[in-house]
Order: sequence, then structure tokens, then C-alpha cells
Amino acid sequence: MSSSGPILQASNLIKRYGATVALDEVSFSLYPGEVCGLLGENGAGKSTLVKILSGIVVSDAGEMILNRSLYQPRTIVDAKALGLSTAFQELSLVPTLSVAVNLFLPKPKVNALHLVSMRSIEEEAAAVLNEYGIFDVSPSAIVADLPLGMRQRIEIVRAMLVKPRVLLLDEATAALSDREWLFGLIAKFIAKSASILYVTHRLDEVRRLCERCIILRNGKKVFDASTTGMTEDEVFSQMAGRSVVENYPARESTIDESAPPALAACDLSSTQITGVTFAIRRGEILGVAALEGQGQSNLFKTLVGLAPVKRGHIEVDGKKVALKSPRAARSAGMVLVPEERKSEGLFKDLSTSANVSIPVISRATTFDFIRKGREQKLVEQGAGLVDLHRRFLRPNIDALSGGNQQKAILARSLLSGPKCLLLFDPTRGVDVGTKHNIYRVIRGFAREGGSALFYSTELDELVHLCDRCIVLYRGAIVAELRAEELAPELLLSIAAGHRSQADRAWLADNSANGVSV
Amino acid sequence: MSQPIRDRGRPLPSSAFAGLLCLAMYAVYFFKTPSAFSLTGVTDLLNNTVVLALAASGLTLVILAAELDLSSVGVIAVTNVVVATISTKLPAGAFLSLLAVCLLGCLAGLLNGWLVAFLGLQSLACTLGTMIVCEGMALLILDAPGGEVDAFIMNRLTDTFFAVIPVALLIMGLVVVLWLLFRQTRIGIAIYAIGADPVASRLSGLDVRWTKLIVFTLAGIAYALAGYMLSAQTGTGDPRVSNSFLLYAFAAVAIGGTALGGGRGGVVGSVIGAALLTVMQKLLFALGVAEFYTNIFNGVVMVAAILFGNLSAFVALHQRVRMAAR
Amino acid sequence: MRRLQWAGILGVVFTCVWSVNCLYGQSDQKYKVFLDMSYSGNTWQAAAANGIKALAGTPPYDKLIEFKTIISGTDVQKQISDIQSMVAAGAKAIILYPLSPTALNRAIQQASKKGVLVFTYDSTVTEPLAYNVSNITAHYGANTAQWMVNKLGGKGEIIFNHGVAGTAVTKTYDEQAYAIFKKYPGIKIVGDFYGNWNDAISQEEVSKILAAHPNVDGIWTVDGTYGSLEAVVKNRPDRLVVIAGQSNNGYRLMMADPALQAKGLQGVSSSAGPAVGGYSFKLMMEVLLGKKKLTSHNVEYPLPWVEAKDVKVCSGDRFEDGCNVFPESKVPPLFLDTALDPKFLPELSLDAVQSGTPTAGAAIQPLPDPKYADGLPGINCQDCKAPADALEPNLVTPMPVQK
Amino acid sequence: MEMNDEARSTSGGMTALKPETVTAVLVLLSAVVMMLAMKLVNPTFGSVEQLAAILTTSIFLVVASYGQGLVILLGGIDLSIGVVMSISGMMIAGLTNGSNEALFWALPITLVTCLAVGLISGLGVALLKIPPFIMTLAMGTTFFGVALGVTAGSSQRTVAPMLQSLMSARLAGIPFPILFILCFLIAGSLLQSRTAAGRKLYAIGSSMVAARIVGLPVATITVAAYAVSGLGAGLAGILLAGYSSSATLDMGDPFLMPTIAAVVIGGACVTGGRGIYFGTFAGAIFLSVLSTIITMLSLSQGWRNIIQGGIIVIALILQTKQWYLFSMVNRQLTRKRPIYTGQPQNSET
Repeated sequence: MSSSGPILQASNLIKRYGATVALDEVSFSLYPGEVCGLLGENGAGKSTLVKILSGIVVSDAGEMILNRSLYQPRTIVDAKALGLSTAFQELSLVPTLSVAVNLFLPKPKVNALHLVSMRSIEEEAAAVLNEYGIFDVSPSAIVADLPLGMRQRIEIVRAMLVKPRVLLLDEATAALSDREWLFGLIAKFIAKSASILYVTHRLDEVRRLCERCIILRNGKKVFDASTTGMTEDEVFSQMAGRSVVENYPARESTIDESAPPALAACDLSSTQITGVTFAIRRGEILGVAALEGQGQSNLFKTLVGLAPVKRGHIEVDGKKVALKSPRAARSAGMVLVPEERKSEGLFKDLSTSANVSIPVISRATTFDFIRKGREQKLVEQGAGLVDLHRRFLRPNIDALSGGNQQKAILARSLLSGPKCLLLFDPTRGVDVGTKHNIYRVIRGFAREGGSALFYSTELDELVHLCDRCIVLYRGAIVAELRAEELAPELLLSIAAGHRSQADRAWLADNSANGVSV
Repeated sequence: MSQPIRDRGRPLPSSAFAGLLCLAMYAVYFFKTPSAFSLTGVTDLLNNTVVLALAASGLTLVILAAELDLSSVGVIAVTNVVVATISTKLPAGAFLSLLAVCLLGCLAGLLNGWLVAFLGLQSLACTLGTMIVCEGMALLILDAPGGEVDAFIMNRLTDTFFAVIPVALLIMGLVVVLWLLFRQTRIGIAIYAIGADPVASRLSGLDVRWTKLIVFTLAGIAYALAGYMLSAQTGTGDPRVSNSFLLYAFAAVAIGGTALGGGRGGVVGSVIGAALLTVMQKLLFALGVAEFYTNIFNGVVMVAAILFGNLSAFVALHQRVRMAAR
Repeated sequence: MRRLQWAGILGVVFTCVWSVNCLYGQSDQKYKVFLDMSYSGNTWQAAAANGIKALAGTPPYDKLIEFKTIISGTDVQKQISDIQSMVAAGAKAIILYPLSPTALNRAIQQASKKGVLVFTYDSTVTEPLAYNVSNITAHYGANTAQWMVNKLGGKGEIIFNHGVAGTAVTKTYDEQAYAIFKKYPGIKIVGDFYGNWNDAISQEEVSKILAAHPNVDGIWTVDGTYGSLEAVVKNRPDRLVVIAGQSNNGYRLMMADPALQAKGLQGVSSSAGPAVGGYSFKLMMEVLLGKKKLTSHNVEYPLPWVEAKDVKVCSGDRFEDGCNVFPESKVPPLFLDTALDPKFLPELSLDAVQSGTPTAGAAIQPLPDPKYADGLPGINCQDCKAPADALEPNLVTPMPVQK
Repeated sequence: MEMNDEARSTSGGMTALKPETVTAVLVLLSAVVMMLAMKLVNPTFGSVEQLAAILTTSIFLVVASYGQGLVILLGGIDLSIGVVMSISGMMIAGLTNGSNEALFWALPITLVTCLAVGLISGLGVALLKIPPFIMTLAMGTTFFGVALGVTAGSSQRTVAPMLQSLMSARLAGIPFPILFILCFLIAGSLLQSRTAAGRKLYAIGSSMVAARIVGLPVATITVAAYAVSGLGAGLAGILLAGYSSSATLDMGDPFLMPTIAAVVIGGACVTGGRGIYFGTFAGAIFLSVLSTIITMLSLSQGWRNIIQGGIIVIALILQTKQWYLFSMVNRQLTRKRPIYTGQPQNSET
């Protein structure tokens, strides 16, 4: 492939924000038909690079060549026109518009009267969705009503739709639980001798997809070669600039069988979930595995009183409780780490410490006046729990990187001393170091006798972290697996609805023998 | 403004409710004062509606794009005095003054749009500024009520079309039709998009600034037309337009089911809202409500209209969620 | 939920229909007479309206007419719509405070076509089919300005308190007053502002100007007079001013207070009074009942004119034997003494103009023949000529201009 | 949005160097500049007495816009302020009726009434989810109607002399209103920025959804904000009545728009979450200086309007530019870009 010259060639790209150098003389090239990984911890400059390539920001210095001609996109539209399109991590779909309209933004087809006929573009959209192997969404559906994963798929389809020569996938699988779909598309895509720059946190994906990968650290390119033959740790140390030895924390049998379950759902039904029954014991981490849109998000919402209970009830410490609002849930000892960090988790106008202390701020007050010192103590105690460096506490939280934001939210959740943490994909879009950090925090929380309900799109996390795991399919629990039964393939196949509880044993054996399903 | 956690209803039901409520009020009004149920009576009623309807339509565009615009009052004042000063002096005054007025509205809108979209000012504050400036200009042109409006404007536009259908109704119908077409254009869609989520819109390649500029400009023109119709109705110029008008314009938009946060709603609802507010005055009169109670009723009816609007939006949401579920 | 909405709609309909039926009780052969007032929160408007209401309830009118009040606020359009509504509701006569001299003309024409009698009070319309009753033609601006000039001896710094910008009244009075002040080179207008006939605003603005121009000698106002004077009394208690303006009870009392006069307060109280409303109403009723024929459609209500020497405190709650101000204990300081008019409106008592309830035992007295007003183009007639002396004082003899 | 945390750590969060503070100072400065410019035109301008007069007369706006600020912090708006001011003025005048003794019960009654009006607005907004714009507008008209029904629109007796003398009193040569403003400014700022309730207010304004998930008492705080707004308006009305020693039903109306303008000029974000009372205060002072200056150059009302409107817009532009520079300094350019935060500030790239 490298016989023909590079499609995209970037040389000495520099981007400064004030005195900060976000991107420091980064040069690289992309060749036709290759998938090139782009790795780096949060804040390493990945996103800045993506922004420059996709025309959102203009680099301060350096030049790019696309298809042998100078490439200087001023807007996203330019970039697309010139043959480079991007699927963004923070999804760029307009929530109130239909799937069809979103697919064809900014310029949906118009008829002779310059009007956009919804029917025709919806037909077109249906065709497109089928072509890209998405069958379970109607083109007229409003994006806001779709689960995150589905939105991400549509985002990706939209990026591919313009048939670019170069495709940027920024954390494309962050919310995607059925990754095979994407990998299939990628294979098809590069077959047409187009190329992909694949930004991710997930090494296994890099191994699987990329012949080559680029690693950024503090805005500099520190690695640009094939990853084959490199151990994960080597890659991590490249990314982190230090060796990252730690891995998933070991399970400990901290489960307190005697006490009544910290949280139990009894035949719970709500919008999109039906007859869900489970119990989490003290000190237990219960995993939830599901493809996107199987009702997991509503399950979590119901458990903290954001969605109404239709049938059944919830028990906390064996006592029946009615959770009318997150407030009630919190006082019952349940805390949600929400799905959409930006919109549901952060107070973007507040400093990090204010974000951390907000639920317990009343503890640091006399006559409701905040005592700076006492608040500071609280915050530092919380930050300590998740080892969030104190220098991140003063700035506004949306100046922090995703990982640190997530740490702050965890700190906030732990501060209020919950009985049970409801973690909805807490490691989404978080760099490896922080991930391990988060695992340790959760495990530590369990050790202290707390319990957690843990949903993740990364099956590995479930497999290694959870003491037990339930699988949701179409809003109902189709399987419950003990730690020793857990295996990614198994979870996936059940989650995808291929297997039922019945042949669980069989699968367990096979996966134990390492036969892939 | 701040939305509840899952409040994403479609506007249709709420404006539909406003429509029904409006019809009910019309029915009662005509039942109470049969004499008003004549072509002239209806024409008068619609003449009273059309100004508010036009202004509210313009405002709706801005609000859909998640901005606010207070300048309507100012623009109406200016255009009104301009029509009152030039329409009789120019040949073909009716037409030329219409052009002049549209130009004025266009300029005012462009100014607002430029300030908001390109200089990034907060729309509420800077349109307050432009409003005050426009009112000042109106006072410079005419320091006291007076001037006269071309007879053609005065008579034709407030009359009926071939003695069958009130011109005001035609105009409002035209506005609605134009809107229904416009919202299907790319710009129309873009307005909804940037109103709902400017970030995503920009990332999906929409040009937020230009869209906003266009929105404000169109709004300006709508206000100008409102001023033109006001002149037609009063037949004179008055540099002072009461601020209550501004508040009513917003009320009409909100009652019409357009979310003041942007992204949801439409002009049809606002026209209905305007009709509702106008007939409400008439109705309260017809019901012989004592003068100071009318204020109270005004308040209550507004809240009620919104309330039921919310209910139906809520219903719509839950139906849609149920649909999405399966 | 859907059902709930329907319930809502039906609810609305039923309540409406129900109230309709309740209200359709009385429909006997009374004249339907409407009062269309402007903004209601304003003291002047309220006093005028109350006076009219009281008169409407005074025998024999209480038997003759079915009286209803409408508030049009400050929105001309609403006033047009209201006039139409009243005509549709079968009005025989409408008395209104016009929000614009020209905008209502068509609505008034429509009304007259249907044989409805239309009277205005205080403010005027150019429509010849309507009858204007006001003292806008009574040279208020010229007279008060000239009076001040005379008191100031033709020189001094003055503050000019315009009324509401963009109104015919303000324009007319300002023209006259400016014309007079211009004549005397000694007179300097050091500050002018639009007090919107509002005492609070006037007080703020005057105190600000006083701070910049500590030796102001006079303040010319139309309304907001009490506020303006308050500002002086509070900021410069030992040196007061020559001032012309409204007839607030508090103001008149201060005018007449020797202690204040000693500090240089000289005042005249002359602005249009709310009584013009009652006067107009009585006139309208006499025309309606055929007791009077008006030969011109512009009637002038005499300009009130009370100087310090004329102030006489009343004992009762009426203006009897020439008294023209109430003791402080009886009424609010902002109460407008010109709401009462012993000459034309003996029916009204203090309570009547404050609450709008008819005075017990009072009966309507006939009016003397009215004084007709000269035309002011654009104010009370369309294409007439203003009299030559339109800008001249007609109550005060001008002092010579010393060169 | 990802950038080196090291870089970010220097950005001013809720610290002394909040961008809001800078805005506020800038606004105050521009007020000073205007006065200096005016002094060049007309040397008699800008005497100590005049500054005192300006501050004294700004007290009503300063007080009334406090509540407006809180409500706007929630992304709401309060259009009932004018009416509430009038009502409270009417009440305090009518109830005290010239006697000081009456003050002791008249004051609480009046304030509670105003608080109640705000409370109702708040309940409508928080529980019935009625757009604040409509809810407060409706409450305004409604209660105006009530007041009209009660008073028949006629003016009220003189206010208790104590209240009057208070407004013209001087402590150690300083007019009482100025001292009052200072105390109010400090108290208001503390309540808004230093209490847990205030913190929650910011949080809710910043993200309603997150606030609910964190379990903040969203409804309670919202209602409280509107109630305080009513209370503030009531206090302003009482002061106004004391100042003009009498009360009419329309005396509050001219203050509604200025309260909104003051808040926004003070650097608050109408979408909520951003803004401090010091900014609002600065905005109020700015506006009242502006109006004074406009009174000083005696022009026709037309020109007065044009200048006033123009200067408001210019002030806003300066403010935005300052935002831009400030964010440069804070190396937060990316996060300020509209495509990431939807903020209008420095959308020029």
C-alpha cells in the first residue's frame, strides 16, 4: 500500500492555547487502505489534532497535504468537501431532529422548490441505514429518544456517508457495545483504499484493527510504528511516560451474606424494563451487561427515582422503599454516576471543588454560610478517595480532562457516603491510567462494605471487576452469571440475545476451554 | 430557559390546544355578542389580531433559534411613524412605504443579528438596546402622534377581499403558508437545529452565525410588517408603542407552544396565540367582567393556556417514549 | 391526559356560557353608556374615572343609564378594539380618554355612523364627529411660564420638567412654555427631563439636577409637581423655588405655608384637573338627553388657576365657599384637588372621587352653557388654523423684556 | 476540549479572579469614564453632591435587581418586579398612613405580601413548569388587577415620616441610602456567593439535570429564588415610597426593564449559572450614571433614547471583548468557543 504515496500528510503541526502548547510539531502521514491508531492519555493532544484535521480549529503552524494538494480546512464543511470526515466523540447529532435529517445535515436533498421532503429523505435514510447494517431504528425517530450507542452508530454512518478519502473515528466505540458492527464497516471502508485515523483508549481494538499506531504524549508524537509484538504495558508506558504495571484489582470475597441485600429490585417494571429482579449484597459489585438500548439506562434511572416505577418495588437493606426522586434515592443511600457526563454530571460553571462538595456542602456550613476551610477539607478528603490531584480543584471543572472530571464525579458520589453506587459506564472516554484508578476506587468501596451496580460497554471490565453479572436483553434479565463463569464472548452472545439462560452451562464450558463462540 | 429533565415534547399538541381554546373563545364571544358575528365584526377582530400575529411570528423565529428579541416594539414604532410621514408624500406611497418599511426592519434585524451572532452579545440585553434606539428614532421622526397614512393602506388592508374574506385573514394565512414552506427549507431546519443544540449543529456543519443573522433579519422584517399593519389600522403615526405589546408578543409565542428555550415550536402556534390573546380581550369585555378583574383574568388565562399546553406536550412525550420502547 | 385536555376545553366553554347567562339578566331600556379610560394605575386617570363613575351613579342618571368602565391601558390598538366592542355591545354614548389624537378617528366614525355619541376628556381627537372637552387649548404652557417669568423678575435658572415624550399635550405645552422662556434672555434652562407625569421620577431627576446646579430658581412642570418640589425641600430646605404645575393637595398646602414662602417658595397650581372628566360626562349626558345642543365639537374646560394667596383650607369634605384644599390629615398629599369642581360638579364629594361611589343625597345639577375652544391643528381638528395668539398667555400679563 | 491539565490548573475557577468580577469592575470603570467625559463637557458635573445624588437614586434599582439577578441565575426571569414594587409602596403608605407606630407591623405585612407574590410565581415555575416569562408576567398583571380593585387606583396617604427621614438622613455626613446600598451589597453578595443555598442556586442554574441527579432540592431553591425576588422588589418599593413620601400604583413600572438590563450588563448569563451580585450592582450604578448624564445633556427624548440604547450596546461589546481577552489570559479559549459550550462569548475565531 505504501507504494502509492500517503493520502494525508501532516508536518510540524503546532497549536497553542495561550501559553499552553497543545500540539507540538506533530508530523505523520496516512496511507491508503490503512487504519492508523491514535493513542494517548487524556490531554495528550489527541482531540486537538482531531479538531485541526476536521477543520474546527486552525493550527498555528505546520501544513497538511490531502490527495497531493494543500489541505487547509476552515470549517467542517470544507474538510468534508476535501475528503476528510469525522465521527466525533461528543456526538454531533442534533437531539431534537430525526435520524434522517441528522444523517444528511447540513445539506439534506431539496426538491425543485428548494424544500426538503421528509418522506424522500427518510426513504433515502432507510436505504442508507440498511446499507450500513442498522436495522433497529426508524429514520423518523427523534435522536434524543435513542440510546447513546445507537446515536454513536448514526454518527459513524453520517461520517462515512460522504465517502471520504480519510475518516477520523474519535472514540467511536466509547458507547458502542456491539463493536463487531463497526469493525465490519471499517473493513469494507478501507477496502476502497481509503484510510482511517482511529482515536481510541482501547488497546485491544488497536491490536485488532491497526497495522500502525501513533502515540501522543503532552502534545508530542512519541511513537509511530506497528504495535504488533508490543505488550500492553509497553504501550501504556509509551502513553503515560511511566510504566503502568497495575491491572484490574484482585477480587476479594468481601460480600456480607448475613446482612439483607443493600439494594434489591423485585419484579421491577418501568418504561423499557420489565420484571427485573436482582439483589446486591453488601460489599458486592454486580455487573450489568447489555447491548445498547436494552433498557439498562432506564433501569438505572428507575433505581434513583428519575423514572417512575410501573410495577414491582425496590428494597434497600431489605426494607421496601419508594424512590420518588434522586433526592429520596440519595437519602436512601443510592448514588448515580450518570451516563452523559457533560450534561448530567457536571456543573460546568462551577469549580471542581464546588462540583465535588455540592451534595454535602451543608456539612461545611454554619448558619448555612460555607466555611471555606471545612469545605476544603471535605473536598480534599473526597479527592483523596479517587486520588484526584489537588491542583485540579480550583479551576472550573469543564477545564479539566474527561478522566479528571470523572474522578471528580466519583469523589462527589463517594463523599455523601452511599450504601450503593450505581455506575453507568463510568470509564467511558477515560484514559487507561484513570480507568485503573476507577477500578481500584470501586473495589475499595466494596471492600469497605459498600455495594455497586456497574454497567459498562467494555465487557472486559465486567468480567474482571464484577462479583456477579446480570445480562439485560430487551429490558429483561436473560442471564445471571457468577464471577467464575464470566467471559467476554459469553456475555456478548447472551447480551446479543443469541443464547438463553438454558445453554449457559454449555457456553461456560466452551468459553472455559477457550472455544470462541 | 431551564428545561425539566426529559421535557422533549413535540409542539403540536400544545398549539393545537391553544387553537381549540381559541375557537371555544371565539364561539362564546360570537354567541354572547351576535352583532359581532358579521363580516365587519370578524374583520375588526382580525385587524386587531394581525399586528400581534405578525410581530409574534417574527419573534418565534428568533426564539426557535434559542435567542430573545425585545426590539419588536422599537421597530414597530419606527416603521409606524415612517409610514405616517412618507406614505402620503410619495407617489405610490403605499408600495414605496412598504418597501421602505421592509428595508428598515431588515436593517434593524441585521444589526441585531450582527451583534448577537458575530459579536456574541447576549440577545436579551443588546436587543433591549436596539429597542431603545429605535424608539428614539421614532421620536425624532415624529415628536407627537400625527402624520397621515395613505388611504389605500388604511382602507384596503383593513377591509375585506372582494367582500368575502378579510384581508387581515389573508395576510395571516399567507404568513402561515410561508412558514410551513420555510420550515421545510434547509434554513428552516437549521433554525430548529441551532436552537436545540448549537454545539452539535456546528459540528454537523451548520453555520450557526449566518443562520442567526438570517433569523434576526427575517424577524426584523416581520416586525416592520406588523408596524405597517398597525399604521393601516390606526391611520396615523404614534412614536410610542406600549411595552405591554412586547409582553403580549412573548405571551403569544409561549401560548403557541414554542419553547422559550428554543428548538421546539413554530409560527402557526404563535399566530394562534395572538388570536387567542386578542379574542380574550373581546371575550372578557363581552362577559362584562369588571374592569380591574380583566387584568386578573388575563393573567389566569395565560397561565391556564400554558399549563394545558405543557400537559399535552407531556402526553406527547410519553406516547413517543412508548413508541420508541418497542 | 387527552381526556383531561378535553375536560379543560369543555370546562372553559361551560364557564363562559354560564357566565353569559348570568349576565344576560338585565336588558331593560336603559341607555348603555361606556367609559373608556386609559392606564388605570395612574392617580390622575383614577380620579377622573372615579368622578365619572360617581356621577353616573347619581340620580337621575342612575335610573337612566347602564354604565360600564373599560380600561384600554396605553395600547391604542386595544382602545380601537374596545370602542368597536362597545359599539357592538349597543353603546348609546362613549366617553373616553383618547390615547392618540388621530388613531381613533376611524373607530369613532364607525361609532357615530351607528349613532353613538362620543365625547373625549382632557386629551383630544381630530375627528369632528367626536366632542372634545379639555383645556389643552387654554394656554397652560404660556400662562404658567409667563407667571414664573414674572415671579423670577425675568431672570434665573430653571428646570424644565416635560411630561411624557411623544404626546400631543406635552408637545403643545412645551412649545408654549419654551416660546415664553426664550423671550427673556435672563432665563436659563439648566436642566430638562421627561418626568412622565410621575412624581417619583420627577423627584429623582430634580434632585440629580439640583446637585449639579445648586442655585436653581424655578421649576416648570405639568405634573410630578409635588415630587419636584419634594426634591427641592429635601435637598435644599433653606432655599426653595418658583414652581408651576399640578394641584396635588400636598403641593397646594406647601404653596400656602408661610414658613416655606419665607424660604422663597412661590407656586401656582393650574394643570388640567381630573374634574374635566366629570364635566365632559355631564355635558355628554345633557347632549344625550337632548337638554343641550353643542355648536362646536371643541369645548374648553376652564384652566384651574390657584396661587398661594387663593389657597383656602376646607373644613368639610367638599369645596364650599371658595375653599380649594383639604387639611393634610384628610387626603393623601398626591390627591388632586382639581378632581373636585364646586362650580360645574357640585355633585361630587371627596369620597366620590376617591372611591367612585356617588355622594349620598346629591342630584345632578344642570351645566351652564359651555365655552367653545379654538382649534389647534392636529390636536383637536384636522385642517383648521391655530389662533394667532396660540403661544401667548391669556391669564397673565407679561412683564416687559428688559434688554 | 482535552488539554493539558497543567495548563488548565491556572485558570481562575471560583476564585478572586472570576471573569464575572473582572466584568463588574470593567462596568464600574466605564461608568467612571462616562462621568469623566461628561465632566469635560460640563465642569459643574460630577460634584460630590451629585455623586451622592446618583447613588441615592440608584438604590431602588440596586435593591430591586438583586432578586432579578438570582432568578436569571436560574435561567429564569421576573417580569412582576415593577408591579410588586408599586404594590409594596402602596401598602406601606396605606398601612402606615403617616404614623411611625404603624411601621412595626406594616413593614412585615408588606414584605410578606411581596414575598408571597414571588412565592406563587416560583411555585408556578418550579412545580407547574410554566415558563418563567409567562408565569411572572401573569402574576404581574393579576396582582396589578387586585391592587387596582382594592385601591381604585387612587394614591395613598403619606408614608411614615420615619421612613421618609431615613431616605434623606445622613450618618456621619454620608447619606443613609448610600450606607444602605453598601450593606445591601455586602449582605447580598455573601448570601449569593457564600451560602450553601447560593451554591445550590448556581449549581441548578448551571445544569438542572445534574442538580436533580445530585439530589439538590431544585424545586425548593427555585421557589426560594422567586420569593426572594418578590421580597427584594418589595423592599425597593418601600424605599421608593419612603423617598417620594407617597405612593401611586404606577411608580414601580419604570424599574422593570432596568433591573434586567442591570443584571445582564453586570455580566450574568441569561441562560443561567453565571453572574455575581457585584456585577448586577455595577450594572445598576452604570445605568443610573448613564441616565443622569443623559439628563444633563438636555436633548430631545429621541436623542436621549438613541444615546442610552447605543451606550448599553457598546458596554456589552466591551464586555464581550474583555471576556475574549480574559479567556486568552486564562488559556481557556477552546472551552469558550461557541461550538463547545454554546456560549456567545468571543465566537470570533
